Amino acid sequence: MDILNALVAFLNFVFIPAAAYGAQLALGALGITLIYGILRFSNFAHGDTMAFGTAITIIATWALQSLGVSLGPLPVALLALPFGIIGCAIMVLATDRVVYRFYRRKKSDPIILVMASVGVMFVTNGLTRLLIGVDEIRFADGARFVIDVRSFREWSGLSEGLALRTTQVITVVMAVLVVWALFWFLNRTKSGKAMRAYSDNEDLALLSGIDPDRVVRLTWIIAAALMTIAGTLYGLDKAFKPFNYFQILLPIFAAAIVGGLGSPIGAIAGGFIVAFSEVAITYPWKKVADHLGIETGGSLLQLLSTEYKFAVSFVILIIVLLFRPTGLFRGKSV
Amino acid sequence: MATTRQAERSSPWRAPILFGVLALLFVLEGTTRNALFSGSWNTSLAILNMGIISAVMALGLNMQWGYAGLFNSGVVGFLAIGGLAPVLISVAPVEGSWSAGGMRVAVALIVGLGTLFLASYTWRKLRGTWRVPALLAVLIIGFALYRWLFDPAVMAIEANQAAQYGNLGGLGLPVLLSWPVGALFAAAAAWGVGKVALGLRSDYLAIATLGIGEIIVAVLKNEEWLARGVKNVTSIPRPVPYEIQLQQDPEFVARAASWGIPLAEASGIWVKLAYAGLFSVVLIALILLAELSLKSPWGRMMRAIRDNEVAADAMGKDVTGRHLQVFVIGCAVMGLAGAMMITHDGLMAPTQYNPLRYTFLVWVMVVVGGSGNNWGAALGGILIWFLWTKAESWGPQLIALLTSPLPAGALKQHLMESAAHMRFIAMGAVLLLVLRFSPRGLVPEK
Amino acid sequence: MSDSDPFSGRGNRDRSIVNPHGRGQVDGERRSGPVGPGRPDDPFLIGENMTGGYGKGPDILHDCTIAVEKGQIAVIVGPNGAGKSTAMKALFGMLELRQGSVRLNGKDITQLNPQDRVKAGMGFVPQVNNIFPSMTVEENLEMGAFIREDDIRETMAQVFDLFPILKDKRRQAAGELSGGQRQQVAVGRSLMTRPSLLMLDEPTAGVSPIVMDELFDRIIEIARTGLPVLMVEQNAKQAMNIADKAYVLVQGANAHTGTGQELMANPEVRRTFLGG
Amino acid sequence: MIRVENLHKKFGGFSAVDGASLRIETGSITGLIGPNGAGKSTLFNVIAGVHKPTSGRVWMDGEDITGLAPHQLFHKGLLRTFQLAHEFSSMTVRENLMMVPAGQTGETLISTWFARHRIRAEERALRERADEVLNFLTIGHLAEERAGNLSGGQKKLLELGRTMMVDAKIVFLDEVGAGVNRTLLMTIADAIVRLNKERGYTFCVIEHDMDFIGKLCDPVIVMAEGKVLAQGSADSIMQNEAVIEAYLGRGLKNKDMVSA
Amino acid sequence: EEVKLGLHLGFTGPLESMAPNIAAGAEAAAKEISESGKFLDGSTVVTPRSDTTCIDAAASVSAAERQVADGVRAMVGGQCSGETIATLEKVAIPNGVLMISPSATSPALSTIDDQNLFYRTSPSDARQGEVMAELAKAQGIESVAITYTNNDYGKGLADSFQAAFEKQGGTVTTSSAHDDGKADYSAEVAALASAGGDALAVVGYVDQGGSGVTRASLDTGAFDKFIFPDGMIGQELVDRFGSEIEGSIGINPAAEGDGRDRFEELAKEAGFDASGPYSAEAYDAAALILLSMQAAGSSDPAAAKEKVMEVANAPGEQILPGELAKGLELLAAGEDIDYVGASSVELVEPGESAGSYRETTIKDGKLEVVAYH
Ligand SMILES: Nc1ncnc2c1ncn2[C@@H]1O[C@H](COP(=O)(O)OP(=O)(O)OP(=O)(O)O)[C@@H](O)[C@H]1O
Ligand SMILES: Nc1ncnc2c1ncn2[C@@H]1O[C@H](COP(=O)(O)OP(=O)(O)OP(=O)(O)O)[C@@H](O)[C@H]1O
Ligand SMILES: CC(C)C[C@H](N)C(=O)O
Ligand SMILES: [Mg+2]
Ligand SMILES: [Mg+2]
Repeated sequence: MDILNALVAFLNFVFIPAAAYGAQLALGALGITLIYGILRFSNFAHGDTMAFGTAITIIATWALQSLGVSLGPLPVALLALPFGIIGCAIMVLATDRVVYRFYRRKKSDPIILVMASVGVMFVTNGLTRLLIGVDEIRFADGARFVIDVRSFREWSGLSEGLALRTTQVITVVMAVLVVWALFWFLNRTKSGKAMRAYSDNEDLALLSGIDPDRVVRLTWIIAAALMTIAGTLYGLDKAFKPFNYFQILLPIFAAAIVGGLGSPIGAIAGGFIVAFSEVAITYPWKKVADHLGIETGGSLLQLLSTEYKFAVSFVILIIVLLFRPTGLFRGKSV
Repeated sequence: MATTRQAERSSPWRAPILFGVLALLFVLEGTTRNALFSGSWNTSLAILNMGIISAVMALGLNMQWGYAGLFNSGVVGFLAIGGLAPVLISVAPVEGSWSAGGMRVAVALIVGLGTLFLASYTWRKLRGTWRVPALLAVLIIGFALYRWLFDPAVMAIEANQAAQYGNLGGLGLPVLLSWPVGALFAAAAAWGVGKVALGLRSDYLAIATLGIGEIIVAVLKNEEWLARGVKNVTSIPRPVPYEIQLQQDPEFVARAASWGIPLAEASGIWVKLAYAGLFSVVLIALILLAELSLKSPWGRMMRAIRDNEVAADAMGKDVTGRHLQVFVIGCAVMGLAGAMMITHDGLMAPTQYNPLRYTFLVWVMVVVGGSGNNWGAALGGILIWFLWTKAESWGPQLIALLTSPLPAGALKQHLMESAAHMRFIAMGAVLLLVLRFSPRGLVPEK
Repeated sequence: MSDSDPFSGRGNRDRSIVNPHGRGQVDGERRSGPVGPGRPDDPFLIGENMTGGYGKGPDILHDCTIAVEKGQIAVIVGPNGAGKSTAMKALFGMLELRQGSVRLNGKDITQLNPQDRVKAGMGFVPQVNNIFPSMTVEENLEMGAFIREDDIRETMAQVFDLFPILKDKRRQAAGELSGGQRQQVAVGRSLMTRPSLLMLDEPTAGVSPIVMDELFDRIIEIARTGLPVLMVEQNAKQAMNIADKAYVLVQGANAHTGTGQELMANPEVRRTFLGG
Repeated sequence: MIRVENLHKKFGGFSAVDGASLRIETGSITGLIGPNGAGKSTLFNVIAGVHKPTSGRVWMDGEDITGLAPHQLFHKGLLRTFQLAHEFSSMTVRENLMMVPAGQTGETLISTWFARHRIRAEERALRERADEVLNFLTIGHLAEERAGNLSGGQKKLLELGRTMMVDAKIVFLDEVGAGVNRTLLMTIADAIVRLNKERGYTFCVIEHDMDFIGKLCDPVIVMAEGKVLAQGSADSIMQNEAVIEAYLGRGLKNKDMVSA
Repeated sequence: EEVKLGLHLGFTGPLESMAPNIAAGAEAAAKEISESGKFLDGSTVVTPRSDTTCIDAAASVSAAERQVADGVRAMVGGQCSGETIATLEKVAIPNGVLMISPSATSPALSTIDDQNLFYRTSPSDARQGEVMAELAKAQGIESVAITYTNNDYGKGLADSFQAAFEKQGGTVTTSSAHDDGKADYSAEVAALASAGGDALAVVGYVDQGGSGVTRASLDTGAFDKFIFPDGMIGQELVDRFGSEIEGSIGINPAAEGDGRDRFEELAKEAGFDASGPYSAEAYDAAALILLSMQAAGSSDPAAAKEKVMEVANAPGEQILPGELAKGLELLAAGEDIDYVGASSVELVEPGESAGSYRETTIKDGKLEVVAYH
């Protein structure tokens, strides 16, 4: 019986990784949800645009690094983020200009925008690769760990180790900050309220003197910021590889829908639900059980093998939708 | 809406002309040799064959999207499950696999399905306090029983000649039989998905199919006992002769000589023509059946449902039932295409089932071709496949052309190396252009 | 949006990919043109000889003229599809006029887009979808005052005085209110702009008699403070009773014009448009 | 014909229908009125199967029809129109009618492939019937028009026409009058009376226009706050103090401010 | 004559980052031969590329069809086993085109009836598993956890390793797959950590999930000793993990001799990364094809295909990277050569690399060769 070791094993292998992953998903889902709420379509190009924004951030990071800039324990990429956001914003605004705006003016059904976003996905996909290639790129510098396994073991004398990466901390802190800022913006500022009004009723927003052009622009810029931040944090924590950003689309969508599309709180909750369930359901609890002195009889106590981990998010999704057809949080506050 | 009235008129010649252009592309590919075309009938026919299979895929998706507005984003999964059929039906049986645990697996699967049915029955029939505990009890006992039956059987099967087989093996039946079976597999999976997803109050089919597509592919990858998982099944029987056989057949050798075509090329063309014949029969039959249905009260009913579900429901049409029907049929057609594709490839490699390539590309085919129109979907299927294959060689050439004024250097080098990615850009551009200038597709619905 | 529309979605209602909620009909990204001079002795608002239709479609309005003076209530009636709502939209710049002009308070505003007309002092309450359902009553009113930079608390207090029920429900989402209450929110929202003109499209459609009376009472009060009110009504008899001026539109053209009482007295108008 | 017993319908915590009980007699034209938000449309929707009731039962001709889906009720002869017209806008007016009858041979896939002859014969008969209905409703000349292009009132006529394609027993009309020109509304009223007399349809009508209710309906049921407030002939209802208080009101207070 | 040698590799798709180095290897050989002027009486070699996508058999087949139509006589490729099999069966065999794959390692390729048209310069994974097991045991590792990339290569190698290791009395605590290019590997690492073991065998790709799993294992302290097979070995590995993986075992197909060093120099000149997986094998594949043509005295694959084994194996003078011109001369003179190349090519029946492996260990943050097996 060793509660401390069990707890540390749980924190190290389940809680910390899932929290960081959850924060990454939440940021991605937030972008999806914002575009869904205000521009009214699911943006399939989201993952690839995230990759694009991150690619620009990386290039800026390289530039900064070559100038000898350093942030001490923090990665220089944080400093490069604004460049990435600007680049990504320019890119999405240009896309809006040449692709989406046409359909918006035609008042075409949002599904056409979804189709167009598939086209944009293909193009962005190719562009990112032209820009930065297909290789995996690691651009995290600064200190790697806040707590590393070895020093934790030495310090605590426990047999289990605990690791906390700088990027994990940054991810969670950034996610909290960004989410707070977004909420503040949407609920307290005039522009934020205008965005909500536009999402609620486009024509009436117009009749209230709200400039739809501005709302759309603002939405894309915020979405670009969210996408770049999410992509960069993800890239810092794992590594940047264009192909992965297409793959991450799936859990992000699951997260956004579980939470209730259109609802920012939902997106965040959804991100964490998906991440925690993926890790917890496929985690073999044997180690924890061993520490607690529970006899496992050689079994790994794994509910589902990791090969099927993403099936978990979909099963959860279906269950949520069966009982709450609009998602956990009714999708309406954006 | 007023702006649309002009758009409604589209020339009756549009479809024939476009098909003519498409045919011309294939003829050019077969005959002329330049930067754009290879001038080989082998290439041309090879593209055509996969093109026809793509057309069948597009047809299936078109049924769901074009007729009923159902957004299926799991095309890849239904193709994959259809592709399982040739393996299970036509590959030679694996010795000892059934005695090792085949029967037990079958029983386990029946127990698994039975558990699900019993669970849904309990849920529907019971009320009050016992509902949840009873459901849980059924699920847990069923699951335990299933695992108890399933796990050892799978171990035994996978241990049986693991390097070469390790799977159940097929039945050794003619491979053509696997096509309808593939359709059935996909239909069964679709029924399950549709039952759950189409029943959700707001429609969440898109995300459910996206997930189920991934799950099906994951099952194919990981369940080795079924079709060797990622270890792939090769040498799946063909419904047409092998080139090598033809090359050794004196009669054919003589015939090739009389045509004046080199033997290897002739045999290739011959085999591909045979495939093209088989595939075309399927495609044409499907289009005919689909057209017949669409131009009758059934089609009218589907249009009414698509137009206004609530009103159609109030007018006595079982909307969910009909949605389920088209969803299942559409998936069956995709399953058929999946089986055809595996038969054509002679190889079952689950890792090839990538959503970018299968789901999204098939969507591009339908949208570009003209959703709601069977001929349009078929056209889109063949055309996009042609472009997709050709973009592979056109992309680098285009980049070479564009960069030719650039001085040799890192940038040029980099661009040249990335030329392969032009393929994605090209596909995206085609989709965006068609959406912009011919939003209802090349051959719009009437 | 009809289905043969090339930009339509094949009836797809999949909520995981599209959000049908709150979509608009009007192109909000059109830019305004220049403002011209008005004409002497114009009424406060006049849409003169308006001809136009939707998009590239046929003309809906044919040489139609609508005007309203300060402090008055003007009512538009007519059969369904006559173009009443279209005329309102034309006055508000939500569709392009092919001929004719709109002049407000001595200025020619034909080239302005809707946003700029709001800034020029026009307030409009559409026939349907006239609130922000997920925002609170208070936020709805704030949105009405979106273009204002000054302190809006006073105006809000006035609106609450006019519609006391809204004060109780200020923290509630407007979408949770009853039909009549929503109409009050809608009118209140347009008052928040402190408009110099109020336009209402069928404010009483589907509203119970008692609420209708209430709304008419409020409209009279508002008009008598000097704010001109232009409204479309199908509850024609009641509306005619309070109208200073009434227009009967048929197929996009003026068929009859006069004071409310005059038209009520006209037997042909009564029979063909007011339901006997 | 229809009996509703102690019906409750909750949305979240809010009771839209709160213990309503009422009867609709065979052959009557029953009016249903009440303040906005009284739960009239919700009651309709529960009876017509769009919503499932939280509790309570609905009976039709002695049969329990609670919770049946709309399409199932259709087959039992219960039809409804919508507060906002729900035409099939991309189809022609005639097609709108032709799609209504149930059990058409051409609606099963297999027969569309193998029973072309029978389908053709059936289609001919259907087309005749549709034209008959259109002429009855005075919109025969619009048969080939796209339903989406009809005016608001014509759409409401079309809704009514759909109920005539089959032998309905009872038809529920939700605010046919809202936003409809009064003169046209009287034409619709005539059509309703003729259907009631000539074909024996039972009607249940929601409306806020008291002229229309007064001309058409007997009895009239008044709902308020999810419950039945009063019931009786149109005249007696218009005299009922409670109804005046909750619904009808006493006319304008600011009459004096209206210019002469 | 201009001899066309197709480079049929996965330039897009999940292994897109590996392809350029492989192509560069092959191109280096082609260039060397072409520029020597001694190839088939002064013939030159061009290397048109085609994209296999690695996962899409259909796309790969049609791309190969195009290559054949363009007149390629032989191809270096395919890159991944699945797609290679499809191309072989559907294009190469029917058209009589010679194919040498640098990297397709699935055991299934050993049993295909290839009409002698298919060879590979990499060994079948069946052997690598055994070698891995032996090395692990020799290092005193008693129990391992295995994580493999979920494709035929990963699965096949993991299985053969597991079987061999258990046969030698070791325990495999778990063998589970990871998918390449996934968003997150914490679930996988958590599972591996819970199962435990003296070491973790990472049967994956160094610029794919393999690194992801390794990284996460190190970070969480789940494992600190690893066994890396061919897909993981490369400069990338040490660049990434350096001293963190001190003492881990690496193993990849390679043989003693200075062929590899020569190749690395050559690569440095040409400006590509020689330590990338299968880059050396690609050099050898291209060289073998062209040398066989030289030996056959014609670019006709039907003739060349019979010469591959002869050229690749002893007897004869050994040919290293950079010495291709010498090889050409010798062959032209009718002498026999034994091509060694960058990966110590030694082909065994049915036409694949014999499987000599190099054992490395990570010491002071560098790959250090321990022995050859
Ligand atoms: N967005 C639109 N696009 C094209 N045509 C339209 C549009 N809106 C209305 N119409 C057409 O314009 C004509 C006039 O419509 P309008 O809405 O102005 O009528 P109305 O007089 O307000 O009728 P109602 O009393 O039913 O509200 C009708 O024929 C209608 O079909
Ligand atoms: N889907 C829903 N979700 C939540 N509340 C609802 C829903 N539908 C109706 N309500 C609420 O139920 C109450 C009754 O609505 P209902 O539509 O039945 O009123 P009604 O009597 O038809 O009114 P009206 O005369 O204005 O049409 C209203 O307060 C309404 O806000
Ligand atoms: C490129 C490779 C690492 C391919 C792998 N050896 C395979 O056979 O699929
Ligand atoms: Mg109107
Ligand atoms: Mg109602």
